[in-house]
Amino acid sequence: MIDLQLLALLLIPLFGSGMLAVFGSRPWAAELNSLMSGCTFVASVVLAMRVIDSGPQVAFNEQFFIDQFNVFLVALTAFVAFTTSLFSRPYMRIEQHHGKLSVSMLHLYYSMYQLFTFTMLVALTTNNMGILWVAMEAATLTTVLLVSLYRTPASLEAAWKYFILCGVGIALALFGTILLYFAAERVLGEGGTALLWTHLNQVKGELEPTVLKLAFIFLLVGYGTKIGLVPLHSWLPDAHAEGPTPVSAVLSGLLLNVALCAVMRSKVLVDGSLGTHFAGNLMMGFGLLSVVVAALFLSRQKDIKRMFAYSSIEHMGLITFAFGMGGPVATFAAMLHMTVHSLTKSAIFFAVGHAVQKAGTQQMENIRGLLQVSPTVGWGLALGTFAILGMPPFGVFASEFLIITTAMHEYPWTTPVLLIALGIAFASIFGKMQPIVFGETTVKPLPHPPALIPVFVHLLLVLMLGLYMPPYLADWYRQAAALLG
Amino acid sequence: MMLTPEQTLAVVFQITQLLLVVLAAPLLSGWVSQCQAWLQNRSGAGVLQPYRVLHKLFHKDAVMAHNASWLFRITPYIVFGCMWLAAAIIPIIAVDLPFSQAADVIALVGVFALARMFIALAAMDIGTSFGTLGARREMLVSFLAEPALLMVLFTASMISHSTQLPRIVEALAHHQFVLYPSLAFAALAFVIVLLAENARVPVDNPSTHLELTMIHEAMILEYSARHLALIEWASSLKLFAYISIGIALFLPHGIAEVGNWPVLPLAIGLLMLKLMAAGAGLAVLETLMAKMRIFRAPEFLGTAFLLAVLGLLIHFLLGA
Amino acid sequence: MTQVPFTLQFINLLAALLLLIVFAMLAQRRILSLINLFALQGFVLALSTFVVAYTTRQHHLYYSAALTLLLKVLVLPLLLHRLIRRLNVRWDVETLINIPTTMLVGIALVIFAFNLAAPISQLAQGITRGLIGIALASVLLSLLMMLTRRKAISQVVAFLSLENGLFFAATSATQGMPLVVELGIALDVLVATFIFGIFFFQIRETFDSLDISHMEKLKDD
Amino acid sequence: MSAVSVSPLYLLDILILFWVMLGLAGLVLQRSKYVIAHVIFPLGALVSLLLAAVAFLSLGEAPVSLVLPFGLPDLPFHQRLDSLSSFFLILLGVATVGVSLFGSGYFRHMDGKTLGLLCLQYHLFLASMALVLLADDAYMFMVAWEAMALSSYFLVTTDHAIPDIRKAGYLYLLIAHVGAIAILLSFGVMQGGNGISAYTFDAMRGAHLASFWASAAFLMALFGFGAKAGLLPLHVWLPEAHPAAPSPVSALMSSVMLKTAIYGILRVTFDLLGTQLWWWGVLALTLGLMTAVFGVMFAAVQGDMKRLLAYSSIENIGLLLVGIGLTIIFHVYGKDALAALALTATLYHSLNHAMFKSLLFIGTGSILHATGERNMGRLGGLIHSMPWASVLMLVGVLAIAGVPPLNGFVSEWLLLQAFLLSPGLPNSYINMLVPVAAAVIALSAALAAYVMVKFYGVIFLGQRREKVLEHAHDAGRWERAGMLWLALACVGLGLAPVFVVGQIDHVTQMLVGTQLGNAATDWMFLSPVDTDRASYSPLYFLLAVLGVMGLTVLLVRRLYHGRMRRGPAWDCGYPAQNARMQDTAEGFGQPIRQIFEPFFKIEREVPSPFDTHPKYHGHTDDKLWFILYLPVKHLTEKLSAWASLMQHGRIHLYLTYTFATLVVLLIFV
Repeated sequence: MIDLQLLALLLIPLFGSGMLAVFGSRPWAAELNSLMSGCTFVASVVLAMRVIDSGPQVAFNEQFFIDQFNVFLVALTAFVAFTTSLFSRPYMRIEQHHGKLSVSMLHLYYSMYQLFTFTMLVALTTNNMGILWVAMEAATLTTVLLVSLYRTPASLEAAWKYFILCGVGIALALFGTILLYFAAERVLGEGGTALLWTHLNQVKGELEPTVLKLAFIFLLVGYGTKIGLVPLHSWLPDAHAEGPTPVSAVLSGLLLNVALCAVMRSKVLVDGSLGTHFAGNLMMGFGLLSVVVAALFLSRQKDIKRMFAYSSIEHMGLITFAFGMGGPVATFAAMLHMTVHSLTKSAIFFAVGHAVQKAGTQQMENIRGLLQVSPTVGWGLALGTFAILGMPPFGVFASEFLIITTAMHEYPWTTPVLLIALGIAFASIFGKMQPIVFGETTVKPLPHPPALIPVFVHLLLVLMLGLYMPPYLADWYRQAAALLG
Repeated sequence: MMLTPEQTLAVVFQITQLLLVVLAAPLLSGWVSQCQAWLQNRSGAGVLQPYRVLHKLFHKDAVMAHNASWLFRITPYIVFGCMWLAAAIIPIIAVDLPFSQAADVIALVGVFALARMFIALAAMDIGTSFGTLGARREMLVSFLAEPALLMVLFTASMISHSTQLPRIVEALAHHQFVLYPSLAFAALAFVIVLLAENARVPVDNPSTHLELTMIHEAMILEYSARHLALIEWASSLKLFAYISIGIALFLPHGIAEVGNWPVLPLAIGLLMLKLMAAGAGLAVLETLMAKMRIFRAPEFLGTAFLLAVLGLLIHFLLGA
Repeated sequence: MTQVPFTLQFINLLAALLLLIVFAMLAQRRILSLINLFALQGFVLALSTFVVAYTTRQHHLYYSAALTLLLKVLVLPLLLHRLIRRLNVRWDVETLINIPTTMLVGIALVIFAFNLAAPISQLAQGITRGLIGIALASVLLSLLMMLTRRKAISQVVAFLSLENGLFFAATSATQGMPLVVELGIALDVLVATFIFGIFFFQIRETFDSLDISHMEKLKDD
Repeated sequence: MSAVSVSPLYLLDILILFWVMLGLAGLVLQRSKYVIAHVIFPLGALVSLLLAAVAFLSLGEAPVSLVLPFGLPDLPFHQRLDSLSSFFLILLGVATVGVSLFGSGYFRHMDGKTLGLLCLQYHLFLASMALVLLADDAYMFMVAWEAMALSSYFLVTTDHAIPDIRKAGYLYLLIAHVGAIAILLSFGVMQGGNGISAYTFDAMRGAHLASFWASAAFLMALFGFGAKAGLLPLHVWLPEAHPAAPSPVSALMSSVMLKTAIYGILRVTFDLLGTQLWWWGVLALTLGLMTAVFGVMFAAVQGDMKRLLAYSSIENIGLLLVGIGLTIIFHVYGKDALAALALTATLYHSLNHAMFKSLLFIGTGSILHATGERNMGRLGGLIHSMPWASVLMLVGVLAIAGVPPLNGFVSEWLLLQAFLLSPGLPNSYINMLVPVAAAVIALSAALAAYVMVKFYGVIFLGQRREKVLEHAHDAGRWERAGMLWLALACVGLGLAPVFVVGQIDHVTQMLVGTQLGNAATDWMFLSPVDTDRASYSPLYFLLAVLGVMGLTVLLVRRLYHGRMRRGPAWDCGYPAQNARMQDTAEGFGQPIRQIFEPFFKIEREVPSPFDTHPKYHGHTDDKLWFILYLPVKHLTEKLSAWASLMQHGRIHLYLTYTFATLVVLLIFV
């Protein structure tokens, strides 16, 4: 039964990418894309229901494993992927209309989009650390193609850097995985089971600490590159700025989460085996560094997408920090922050996408007075910005509140650092955003009507999470937090 | 409500003082200018001159600028009323004045402020450059003089643990000649404030209309006839009030006790002497000093303010 | 028995050879011979895998040995050869920092890697003693190579040799990962190389050179 | 009490919800401006009235609390209504009645879209302020607090086409946010026990902090709330933001929003923190004094009427803080009667300030309407064309100048009484501080009178400085109603101090454990401690003044034949006098600028006597901006420039980062 549901979840996007590989250049390819993503979302919801009812389970002779933690990410991923596909329909049309994209590029885009969804879902649901690695690599490869979609020199450069840096990172992660296996096979014996997370999790007490330490360093540096932790983040702003906006949205909204999930899986093992807080401390250190440095970067940005890319680094740092702290509240907060960040950030990117299309440039000093031409885009951007800056009553504030308050209790000295960084980030982004939204305008109307339903749906969800969290959702998070400890 | 004999007596006192001050005030200013005349060996216009002036003004036709508004017209009455009230609530003959229950020293300062604001506003109402100039200078002087006065009063009320003039006077009058160093400072400050607030040399000169120097006269330039009369009268009341405050604070001795008839004539006689002495002193001061530039005035008053604060501090230090 | 079995000696020899090849690549200026060295490295890798398979009697290791032979010795080198012929970029590759320095750094890295791996090697049972260290060393060296190269292709070759190092770790150090994983890895490597190929052409036609120093436009300041 | 058997909190929440509804309705009904202006805003005023009424009824009742099913899963919204919050709710309600009434006339002329949005923001602003006062846990407080900041930010930037207004909004929200961060930190220090449920105020009340941490919490709170209140040196946003907003909004911000900050300080200091330390009081006192003098000094040199009022708000906040400081000192030294007196003065003054400041601000609003001019240098003589506005504004001016018998005087009187009664504190330094403080208070009060004479005189009196002013129309019906309401409030608060103090007693009882009561048996006499020490009866005072005036008028009527004619103003023999020759606002402020020269950053160009087209230009700036704020800005910029060297564009560099990270980590394991 669970096999079936999982199969549905995984096969729909795969099948979709196949279909789009064939029909990608048809006029209705966009609709097909959205349809497929929609089906994926439905499947993910079904799966999530199942897991919430009857707890963690394995599938396909233990190659896949679904618990509250990753099923929550699965649902989130599927949902954002769905809304993004809805957004990308008119967006890509407009790009085509502006002559930035040819039909063949669209073709590639649609099929790769589905394939990318597929790889992410695999990476989330797999139980095998090796397959996890494979899926991550595959996700990298697909997104590289998506980032270089425009074939402009800038996009090419961005894609190249992305490719090389993440390639190296991932390779290091593979070494980590190998070390993990090296440690595991001496407990679990050779063969298949030695890489299965569930088994590792059971025997984590007996695993060899020194090896696991080494393994975790490689895994952290490897997958950390994909999370975009400073100083491994260098690829991230370029890739976000130069790729098509829907890709930026899914990159910072989803891929980063997936990589973080991988790190979390390894953290659970390592700290379990060491019995110390080694992995947690490392993650906290990286998280703190990322928050501070990203905040400093923010104030000098000229390109709007680049700026929000840095803000993604900042928030990922915050989440990593929270996961590193551990404990029910912090983990809960981290997952909440994952959710609200994905929703808000993708919403922002949607709005930014249309703003950029209207203004015809990504340079912020040339985007002015959105409220005058299209109030919806303007308000979407303004509210999204305030949400991501942690202004109540939006949900981002809720999670930040939880994280900071926990930090005050656990590691008081970190809170001033965090808060100052957040303050700097606030000053920078808010200062840049105000003239973009307000004031006199330079931007022009669009050929196609923009799709802003996703923006406001996301923002409404975030708002709701800030004011009222449905009990079942809270329980879900709690269970997941309990799993991660 | 039913009044007890003491209360009726108090009310009687209150009313007598009310009438007495309003009638006697011009006399005092007349006396001051007469003394000045003598000091400058002029044969002055006589002590009753102010009454003549008032009488004259009350029989002239009023002229009012086209631009004058209702505020301009009601101001004289308000100013006069305030000053009259102020002069009436200061215990000079007898201690128990029922009304000083309602308004203590802080309120007294408030009354002066009220009058001042109205007269300054009225001065700005016509919109001549002189009016505004006068108003500005008046406020400039007062924003330093008022806190100084307040500090002086505070010193006294610190000593007497009360902000009600009768209590203060009682307290000061009954410690027989205890020397309060703090009060010495306060007295010095008070004299300066008195000079400034009553538009006297060296801050102002009531008897000239010289544009560069005038303050009070510049404000009331537009008033004529009955309004001017009221204003003049009010200013003489103000002078009277200030002097009697000085007397009440610094040499209250010999003031009549509560409901103590026999000493009353004596008290009145004493008061007369005190007032004459004070007036003469004022005249001497004015004759000795020279008018100072308008921008020296803040420094002058600043000194007063500092002296007053110093007095208060000393009281805190020595408890005396 | 104190006498070390022949196979183990052989594997150690191969490991040493691998390290040597990596050094050679690090020192190599000419791109053509760089590719050849890469092919040789692949061959050594395949051989060692085969030996391990033979000693530990794990059949799936034979598959992966064959796979390695196919992919790393035949397919990729051929691809690369065709690429450089098509892009005719057979000229020398100049390194960013001069070779002796690179070498010294490399040796330092090797020592570092061995020290790092020493505790682990104690745990390793059977044949794999000390191989982890070599694998780690070659990984770090390949990374160093990526740092020092300026041409896109040589960077990719370095990347691939890094993968080789990993593979060596996977097969020899921990007698083979599960087959699924190895297949997946192999597939990824293949796809990656293809994508690299596509990129070369695109980079070439946009920057009309494969010199990465053209791609330093995206920055903050 | 059976009348309010249902907990008043429910009623309040319903009313607040109703506000939000009204706002949304306004957003929906963008089309019909008439409805928004003449239905929604008056309804909002009605809601305010009811809110005030409910709060008034529950003043002095036992605290009631309520847990709403919203908020964080483990920390749902806690609400609590005690005397402190009811008092400030009354303040909020009474002030906003007037402002909303005024608003319904004032906003009439906007275009529908803006009006709809503004209506939403306005009512959200009101709702969030009310929620701040009701919040009983850190999360809800922060949410309401920031929502308040955000909505007011949008209100401030209503006409965002003007760059200066955007700048003002930016500065405002930024400082508000920094303040919020500080508040959050102080809550974090005060948290009771562990776990997220430690963030309810009850838990904080329970937590007994070491004096060090208590001080940390207090300092954080003082910083955070001070940033909102415009406390020196965090005041820079205030004179920018308040003028930028539409007048009713400026009124709300100045009169109510600043008071929420005062509420916060009181809440933290006396309610959440169990104990206080004497030096907190000294700190608050000194800061307050500096703020007061600074504010009134800058108010004196302003040329823009709304900026002038904004600075005067800074002054009043300073006075309030002085009161708080005194209260702390007295409370610490166990002189609770005095503490009660000082606290009463503080609360009374915040009530007064709410009334007259909003009156004055909306007054400037109707002046703006009539003339479209904010610069006082172009106004004048409005008393002729705007009779209503001029009379009502005069009330406000006299009240804020602190002359009897209006309300400003009462609180000033109480505060000074507190100073006069203070000697006998064990700490001699504080004893020295007290008289100086009293002197400074007196000084700033006198300066306030100066400022207000300038304000009223330059705007309403004299001749019209511009031709257009002849067509200035008086305030409309709704505007008049709003101003009248507030003016009446001023008079009422001035004349019935005994009653008001009686109400405030509930709050002092709650915060410092004693109440002032009224020594005088007679309800006419306010006498805080004892009738022999001090007493004040505004009613008698008023009667006396009126009586004496009436007498005078009668006498004059009797004596005088009453002939009067109009003539031209006396021109001192210089016939060519015109309206431009009156003092401008700058001219009126010039002496102050000269006296306090060192405090200002003055730049001005004075023409030489031989200029054919002489042009005078003077501009006074705030030194603190240059001393404190710019350096921080530059530091951050330097840091970020430094950081961005990291992102250098060269892939080798990036690979090196990875490599280095790896090696470093490997070494340190």
